[in-house]
Amino acid sequence: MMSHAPVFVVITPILGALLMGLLNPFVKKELYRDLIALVSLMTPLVLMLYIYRTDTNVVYEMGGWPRPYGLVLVVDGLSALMVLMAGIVTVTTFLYSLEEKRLLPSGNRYNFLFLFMAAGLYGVFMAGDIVNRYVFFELTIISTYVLLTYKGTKESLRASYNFLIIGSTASFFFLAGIGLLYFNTGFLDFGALRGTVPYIDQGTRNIIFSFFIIAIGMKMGLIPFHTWFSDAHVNAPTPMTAILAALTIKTGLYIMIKLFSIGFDTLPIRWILVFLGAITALTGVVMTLKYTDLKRILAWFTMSQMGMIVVSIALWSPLGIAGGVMHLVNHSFFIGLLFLSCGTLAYVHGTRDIRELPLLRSNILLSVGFLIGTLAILGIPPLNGYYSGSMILQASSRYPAVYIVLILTYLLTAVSFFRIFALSSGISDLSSPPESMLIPLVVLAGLCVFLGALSPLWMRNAVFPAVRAIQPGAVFEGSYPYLNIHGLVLVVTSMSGAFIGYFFAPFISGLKLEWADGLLSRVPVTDAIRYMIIVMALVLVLFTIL
Amino acid sequence: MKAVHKNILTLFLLLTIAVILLHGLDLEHEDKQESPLHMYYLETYEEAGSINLVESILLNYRAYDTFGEVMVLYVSIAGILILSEQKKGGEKD
Amino acid sequence: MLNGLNIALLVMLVGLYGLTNNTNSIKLIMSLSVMGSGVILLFVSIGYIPGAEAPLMTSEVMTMDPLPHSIMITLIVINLATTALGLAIAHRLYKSYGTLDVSKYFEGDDE
Amino acid sequence: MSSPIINTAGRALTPFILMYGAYVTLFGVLSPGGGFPGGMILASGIILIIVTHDTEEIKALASHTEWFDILGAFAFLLVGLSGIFVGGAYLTNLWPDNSFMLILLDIVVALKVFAGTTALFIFFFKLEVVKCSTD
Repeated sequence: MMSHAPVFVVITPILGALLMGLLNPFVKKELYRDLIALVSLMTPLVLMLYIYRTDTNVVYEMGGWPRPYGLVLVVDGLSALMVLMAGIVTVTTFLYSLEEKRLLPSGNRYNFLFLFMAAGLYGVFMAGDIVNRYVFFELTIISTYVLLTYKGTKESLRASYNFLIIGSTASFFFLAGIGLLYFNTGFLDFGALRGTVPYIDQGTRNIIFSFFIIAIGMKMGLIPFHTWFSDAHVNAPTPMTAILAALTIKTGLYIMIKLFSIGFDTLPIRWILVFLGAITALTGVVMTLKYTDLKRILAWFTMSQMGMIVVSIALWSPLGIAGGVMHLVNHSFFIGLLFLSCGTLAYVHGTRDIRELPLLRSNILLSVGFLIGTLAILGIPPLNGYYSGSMILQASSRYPAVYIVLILTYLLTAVSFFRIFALSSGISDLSSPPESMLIPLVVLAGLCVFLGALSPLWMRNAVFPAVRAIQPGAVFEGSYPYLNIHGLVLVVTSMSGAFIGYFFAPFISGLKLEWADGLLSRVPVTDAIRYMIIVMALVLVLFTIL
Repeated sequence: MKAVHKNILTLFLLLTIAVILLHGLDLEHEDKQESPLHMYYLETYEEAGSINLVESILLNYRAYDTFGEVMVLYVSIAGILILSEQKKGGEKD
Repeated sequence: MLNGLNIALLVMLVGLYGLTNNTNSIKLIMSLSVMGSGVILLFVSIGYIPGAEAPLMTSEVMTMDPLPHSIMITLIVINLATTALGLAIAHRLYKSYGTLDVSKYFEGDDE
Repeated sequence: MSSPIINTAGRALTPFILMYGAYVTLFGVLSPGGGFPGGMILASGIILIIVTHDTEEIKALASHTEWFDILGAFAFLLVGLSGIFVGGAYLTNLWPDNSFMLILLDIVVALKVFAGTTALFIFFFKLEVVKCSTD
């Protein structure tokens, strides 16, 4: 029976959700529904831990049809890591939402959609077929559209509508790319595509990728496709924000890694992604200086960090991939922690405006949690952001322009975070939020510290298998030391940024950045589609010239 | 930028894309790669249980896809019903 | 040159033009459907093999490639789901904002 | 909409539409058709009745259709799981006769699509008509 574990990872949440739906007319108590949801979110985590302990390379054939002809579930180093990450984040955010969903105008059937979204994420991470991945991504994203509207405000409806239009357009581009891929290779399975895509001639391959670039760029929130991003994050309920930032946008990154690994890793393509990623990293962090709404600031930070991860992976050296994958996992934990503590702060103090939030004079667990998240994002040594950040810096050190952009990003991140601390004021309130909100914070903060301290260990045992699943012949020269020159650069940069941010906060807080209005934020959906067209045209012209 | 100018720009860009796509891809039915999957489905259709190949792919070889699709349809319908049930009180906020 | 594959790409671009040129939220969803039709036409044309017959194993004649066709059934259903959800959200939006014009949704709301 | 002609035509046509839907569903294995088109045709029969007899009793069906919807999705999952119990993988044929599972899944999918589409239609049918200016 345990050989069927991979399929149960995907279907247990669906089974739980459907049971909940069937029992809905008969069971009136919310407690049972919460219990069903919790059990069916825990099960995939436990099953995946079991699979990971016994065998790290499982291919589960659906219906018994062999691999390129039928559909398979693949558990390799990378997908196992992603599923574990998704399991931890979904369980913790669900615990958090037990309290939060009572505040929503209509909290019923929240669990139900949440479970479908989790199942979709597992399906995306484990699918071995490109169309199957699309289908499960739609499952995730459609439940997200509905969950976004749960606050019932008109802004949340607007965010959901914009996300729907942009997301569907990107999905159509993705499908058209799949069609052209099938036209040219005759396969849809990733294993078979890996052998056939490199034989497509270069021009055709570039044009096919120009379709994919829009789809994955939209899913990751890269700069010209980011218009849904901050609006959706701000207007969603807090647990949904955490899931969006920690997991849903990672599916785009995961698809990008998969596309690179099957043979779209040629130079002009990768340089375009490095370029977009670098722009996103810098612009995202500059935009944080404009706002005073903590959730919106964190949303733009998420984008900036995603840009860094994209840069690191698109450099496509083993160290870059390892750093990117590791930062991806770390980022899920610390951004989840930051969003959840932001939500708890708003729950306790009733506002998200940093000028009225007593950030460091709140409940002790809450303040420490927020501080740990901050220090992790800045890459301060015992925390998890340090090690992966220094790996990203070393991987990019061969390209000075990229290196400078990343250093600037770290500097401005520190400036922006310490600006928040400097500006925060308000009446200190030590009242404790409910325990179901604090437990997730403690778990995620603990993971940040624990994974940070044990970085070399889990890099060797979890990240290297993931990199080998992407690049089968990847070789690392020795092991990467915990204390090194790039780590020192990172810490010094963050420290000086923190200094600048804390003492020059009054000057920075006057930043209006009016050029960004209507260009980067508050973009109507038609202009968002126009950006897609512009990027596609530019990319195609570039490919034609080269 | 005026709306008219934006539209002219968009139209121009779309024409560029169209020219590059049609010229660069140069799709013809004859260029299609012979798919091993197609041959496999032709040979094993008796195992899959239907003389209608689309049916046997939909519900046998790729039944997991259909499973996901049924769930997508269900979630969207449930979502629409949830949207219609939501209290109107939250709309002011 | 003038075959289903190329026309499908053009239909997709027509849908894109509709998505940028309209500001009515219902018309945007209709443009989305046009774009979806382009994708469907693309896949169905990919499955087409000149001189072949429909994929029913009743005779020994060569059949069309059935895989893109069955993928399209999946896509049509997902498309239906998304369109319906989009229309429901557009209806709620209209009731909240009192207008269908998407460019007006950002007015009077400072972030 | 209630004129005797429309009512009579709706009543007369619906049984045939439903029968055709059932035929398309059950013979999907042997001819073009299957669960999705079959379910859609079945739903169109019910929709015809709803449109022609615009009564409250029929609109009250909406809550039931949603329940059928879940039932369809759940049945698909169970058919998939039954593959594991007969010793194969998820979604393996559970009967030596190959087309058994196809027909079973066809019926399940038809039920699902029928209930889902009807629920969708009733939702949009119940919306009040609002006059809105075009842009």
